[in-house]
Amino acid sequence: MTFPPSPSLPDESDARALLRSMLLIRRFEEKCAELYTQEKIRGFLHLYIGEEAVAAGSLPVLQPQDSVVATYREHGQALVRGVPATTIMAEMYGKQEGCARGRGGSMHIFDAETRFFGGNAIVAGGLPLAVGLALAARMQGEDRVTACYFGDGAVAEGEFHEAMNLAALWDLPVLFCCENNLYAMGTAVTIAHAETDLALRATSYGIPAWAVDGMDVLAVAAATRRAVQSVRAGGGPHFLEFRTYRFRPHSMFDPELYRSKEEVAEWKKRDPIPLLAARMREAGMLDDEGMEALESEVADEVDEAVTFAEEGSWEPVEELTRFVYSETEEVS
Amino acid sequence: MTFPPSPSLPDESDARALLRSMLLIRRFEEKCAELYTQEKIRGFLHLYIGEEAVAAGSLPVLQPQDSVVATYREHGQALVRGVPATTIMAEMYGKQEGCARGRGGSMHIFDAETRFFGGNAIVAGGLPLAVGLALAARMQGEDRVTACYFGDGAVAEGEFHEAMNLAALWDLPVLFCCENNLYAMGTAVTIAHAETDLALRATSYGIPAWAVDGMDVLAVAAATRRAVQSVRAGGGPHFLEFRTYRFRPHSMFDPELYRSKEEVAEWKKRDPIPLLAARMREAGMLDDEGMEALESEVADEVDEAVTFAEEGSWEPVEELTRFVYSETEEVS
Amino acid sequence: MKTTYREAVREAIREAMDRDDRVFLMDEDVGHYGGCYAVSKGLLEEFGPERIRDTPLSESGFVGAGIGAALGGMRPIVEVMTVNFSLLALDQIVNNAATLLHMSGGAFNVPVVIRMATGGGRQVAAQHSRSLDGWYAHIPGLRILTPATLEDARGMLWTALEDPDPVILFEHVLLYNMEGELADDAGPVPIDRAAVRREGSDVSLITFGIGVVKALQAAEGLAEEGISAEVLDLRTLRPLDDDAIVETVRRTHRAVVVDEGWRSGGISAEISARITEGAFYELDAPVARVCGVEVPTPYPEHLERAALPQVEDILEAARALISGKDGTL
Amino acid sequence: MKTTYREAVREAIREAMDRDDRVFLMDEDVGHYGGCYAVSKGLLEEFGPERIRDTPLSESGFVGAGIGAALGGMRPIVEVMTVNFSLLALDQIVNNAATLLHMSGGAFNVPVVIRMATGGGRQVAAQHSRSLDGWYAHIPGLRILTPATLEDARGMLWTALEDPDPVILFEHVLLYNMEGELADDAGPVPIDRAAVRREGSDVSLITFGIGVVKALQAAEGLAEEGISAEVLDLRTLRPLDDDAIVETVRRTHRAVVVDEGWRSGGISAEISARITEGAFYELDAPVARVCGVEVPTPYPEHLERAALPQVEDILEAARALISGKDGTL
Ligand SMILES: Cc1ncc(C[n+]2csc(CCOP(=O)(O)OP(=O)(O)O)c2C)c(N)n1
Ligand SMILES: Cc1ncc(C[n+]2csc(CCOP(=O)(O)OP(=O)(O)O)c2C)c(N)n1
Ligand SMILES: [Mg+2]
Ligand SMILES: [Mg+2]
Repeated sequence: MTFPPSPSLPDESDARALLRSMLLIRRFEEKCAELYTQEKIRGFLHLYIGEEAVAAGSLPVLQPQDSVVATYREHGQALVRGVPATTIMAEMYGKQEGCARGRGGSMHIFDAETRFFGGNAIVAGGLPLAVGLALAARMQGEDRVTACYFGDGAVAEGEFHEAMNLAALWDLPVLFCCENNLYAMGTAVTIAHAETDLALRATSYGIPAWAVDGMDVLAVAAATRRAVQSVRAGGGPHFLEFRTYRFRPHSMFDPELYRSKEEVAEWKKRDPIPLLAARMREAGMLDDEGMEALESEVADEVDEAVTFAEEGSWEPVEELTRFVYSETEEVS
Repeated sequence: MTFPPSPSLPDESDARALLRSMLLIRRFEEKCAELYTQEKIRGFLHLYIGEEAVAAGSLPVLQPQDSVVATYREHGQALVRGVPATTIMAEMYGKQEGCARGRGGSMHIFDAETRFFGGNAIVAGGLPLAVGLALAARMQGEDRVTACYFGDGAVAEGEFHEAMNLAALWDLPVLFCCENNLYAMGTAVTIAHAETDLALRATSYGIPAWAVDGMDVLAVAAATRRAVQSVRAGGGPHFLEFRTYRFRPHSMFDPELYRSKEEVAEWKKRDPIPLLAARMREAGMLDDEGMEALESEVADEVDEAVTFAEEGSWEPVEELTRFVYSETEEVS
Repeated sequence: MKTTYREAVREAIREAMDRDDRVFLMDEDVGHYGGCYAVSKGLLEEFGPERIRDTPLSESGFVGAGIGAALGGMRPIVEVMTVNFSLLALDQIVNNAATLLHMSGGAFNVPVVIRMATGGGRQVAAQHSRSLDGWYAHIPGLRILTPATLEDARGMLWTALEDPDPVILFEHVLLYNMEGELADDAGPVPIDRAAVRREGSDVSLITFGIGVVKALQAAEGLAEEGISAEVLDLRTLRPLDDDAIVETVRRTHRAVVVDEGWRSGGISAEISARITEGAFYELDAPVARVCGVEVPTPYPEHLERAALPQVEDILEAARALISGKDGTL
Repeated sequence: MKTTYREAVREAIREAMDRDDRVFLMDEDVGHYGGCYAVSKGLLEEFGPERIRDTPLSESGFVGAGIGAALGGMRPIVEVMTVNFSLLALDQIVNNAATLLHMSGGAFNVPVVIRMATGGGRQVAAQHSRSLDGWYAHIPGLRILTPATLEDARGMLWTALEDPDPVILFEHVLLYNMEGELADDAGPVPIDRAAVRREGSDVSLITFGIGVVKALQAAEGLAEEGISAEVLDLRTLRPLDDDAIVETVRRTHRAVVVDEGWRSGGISAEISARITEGAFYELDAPVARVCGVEVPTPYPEHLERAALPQVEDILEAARALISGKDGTL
């Protein structure tokens, strides 16, 4: 697929912020992979590596009052949204200092302060929630956009269809962010969808939708700005199909039988981080020193997160049955 | 909406068969309504009156080896498919001579001989079944089309989306027959669907789909012939949106608050029975005598059905727990 | 004031809409059609289509949207026409509504109220007659209410809306036409306690929903035979009021659990097990159960009657307990 | 032959595919990915993509298609990766698979087999750790199997495929790696009887699935303390083998039911209730239950451990029964 030419670079500080944000996700998750082999992180771990441009480009467009709904592959979104790396990492350790007190782990990052509504591990299960959040905003007269992230696989689920129709029918302020990384676990888009042009699926509900180069953080940012502006202005739901690729296996259990090393290598040529870095270098915004500075900033942040998680504490077993029901005065 | 000109009349015997078939549904159901007020028929009763052209025009196109899946508004389909009026009526009485031994009633007409797979009362619940029946036919190498009937309301369900995608993706021999009667209970199509052109919903999966004048039995027959021919020839799923209208309330409980008497009256001007009858008269295929003969044939058939049902017997209460599991030799 | 169960539910919805701007009602046909079982009739005219919101046939979608709206600060009343269709929304109810508070470590609670019609007895056959109230009670994170009286039909909804967590209200289809007196100032009622609807000393009839009506009739019949039956209306199936269950058994030493739901793995089994666990040595006879027969509900009247617990079945079970026929499977 | 539970399931699938052209397997990722928990690894290469059919993420759609294909004369094995996702297909399973035979008055039976991974213990948190095997057992029309041994993993599938009605097989995720000896000629096994996995005289441990492994360990421990525990593997949760349940209780007069599922309204309650009903006067103590704690499964190891029944919990419950501490809620 060919996309329109990439947007021009923003000013140096904005460009640096984008690069930093992608780098943070990358290094944070590389660390996660390492911690997984050390059994510090357990359960399912889904890495976002390769897809950083999507979160890094789209989330900064949102305002603090906006809402975010994501999937089990959500470390990137959480980091960019401003959930502290420390509490995310503590969550993955299962420590009570985690953003969900350790109850959820990697797949269930939640954070009230940044209106980060998960971390949902049922594919497509977050879409109706996003519709509801948008409905609430509309009924309350609040200026609030809900951004909802999901994969190509989710598009086949009935909940996708119902959510599209409701959002379009009720003209709700939702931005649907489809992260099309070409596979749902080991199932290629062509094996799962009669219509593989996923943006077309959305337009069939009358939702403005288009495909975006998801490896180009500037293209992601530009498309998101345009879409969010329109949603915020009352233009109803919008849908962006970010064409991207995950460089790593689906989860730590995936033997990657379904794709070739060559295919992965081919996509790595479009790694979003070097892609932006190269353009910044060309434009004289970045040199080796600058890159090193960024790397070291990011490394510090990741280290801090690990230290925070390591120093965190286990929730006492006596508290096991908390959070099944709310702790209101009457109940507790 | 304007449709292409109506097809020309077939020969007299075919035209008469179409007219007879619509008339049978009409009189049969008028009788049902009467029996309902007499409490001979109980529970939910959904009449097809007004929509007869759809069943009468489409079902004769099928072959005996084909399969049919319908909804709770299925008396018409069952009658045209060849389920005997007698066993349908007995079913509605709840007698054990009914086509489903009386276990199902009006909403659950089943008949193995004519491959009539219900009578499904969960909206859209029959669509995945139809996909599976078609898949079975394909895997067995059988020349078998599965025709699946459902309403406009069903199109909003997640199961609709999943079924469309599966059928298109796997290129299965299904004919989707959408009976768009403009309302799902009291909910107008415009209140339920972002895209009210329902045929477009199907084309968005790459399924050939078009709207048909569902009040014109000849148009229904012609469209179905074209579609079934293509499905049978390996052309994959097809989708017909029959634009029709129910003249009666949704069920016997419906106070019809959601539409005006004028709207109903307007549609009754396009009553499919007089519409065909008038054309046949014009063409000299029908006169008062012919019409009377038809009416009396049909009346006899309905009478016979009622007599059969009246004379039927109640299944002994001792058999209550039968048909929860199959009665194989080992089990019984 | 003379009223019906249906009107009491409608009045409860009206009151909630009046009291709190954040409340709205949504389901298929709540508005233009006039409501499933006519419960919401007239409310569209009163509150408009934003707050009496007709939905497409999309159970998973609009139940999920209700959960999302609750997360977003609203207080939605999501109706699902009947419990049968809620199977399409079960992912949202179980995986989201019941689980989000816990998964988020307390960060997000879900103040959604879901109302469903439940039960059989109207000859609408297998796909429209399920009694799954007790089945839902298996799920931690949910609160399950089964209003069986006009007071509860009128009063449980507001209390449910004030609850910070998801609450499901099951309204039995045969109760909607129930008529009776309701105090003019009837209002919110507590939802955490079972209620003794009739006192007795020989046997406890423990039940909920439509079972309360049938158990009260059975108690009348038993009284004529000289048997004094206590009727305990559980009111809330999750959490169960253990104290009330054990207390009634302590008083009568015999219990019949009445549940329209299927027997195996139903809430009746849980009540039986809890009595065993909490009052084993109080029992003069094993706990008896009168439940729905384990068959998809058949259409014909005589078979449907036979499939659902009837007053005679309760009478028989109570008599057998008293006369000491029991204890073998 | 040394093998694993995973390989035994795979071998059972392979055998079924070989034996009967009408058999095919479908689910997300059964083919190209190599199968959820690697169960179907290698089968795509062997049988091709028509019969090892990768599906889109459409649980309701492909489970419904499996039911339809069964109606159409095939013998589908529909996998649902894990029971958690089956909530999306519940309408098809309950309203169609379990009900069509009855609604059609016997005209159409549904010979579909549905396999799901179930259970917790892998730290995959609330939305991926549910144990709903017992919950499904509430539904008439379904047959619920819970293979807990290599023999049953190998042998139940074919018997299930020969059944004219829908059968659901629950495979506990922690069993897949279980290794052991399996006879070279291992094949189909009956699915209608519970099995005593260890004989004993003081207390019965009644359980299924992963519970069997834990109960056997507990029985070892109890033996060291001089307590003789019998372990009954239910194998089939619907229909329950009442005779076997009553017989074991007749032998031991004490029963502990072990179920990873949540306690309230779980199958453990049904077993307790049936013992009460069938063997009340045989009991020397109230039936005890060791169940999953009623909380969505937490992620951290120590909390997940505490949420699920462990060998120590079984030991404790058995000891308490023997020493006579019981009978209060
Ligand atoms: C309803 C449901 N079915 C199956 C799964 C198992 N599963 C987890 S992720 C996944 C693939 C999802 O693919 P996609 O939506 O493309 O997202 P990606 O992982 O590629 O980001 C599957 C099948 C699930 N979590 N939920
Ligand atoms: C899943 C589900 N939800 C709700 C209902 C209740 N209901 C029965 S028919 C109906 C309307 C269906 O409308 P449509 O599909 O247009 O068919 P029509 O009745 O017009 O023929 C509704 C809401 C149901 N049977 N199934
Ligand atoms: Mg993907
Ligand atoms: Mg309609």
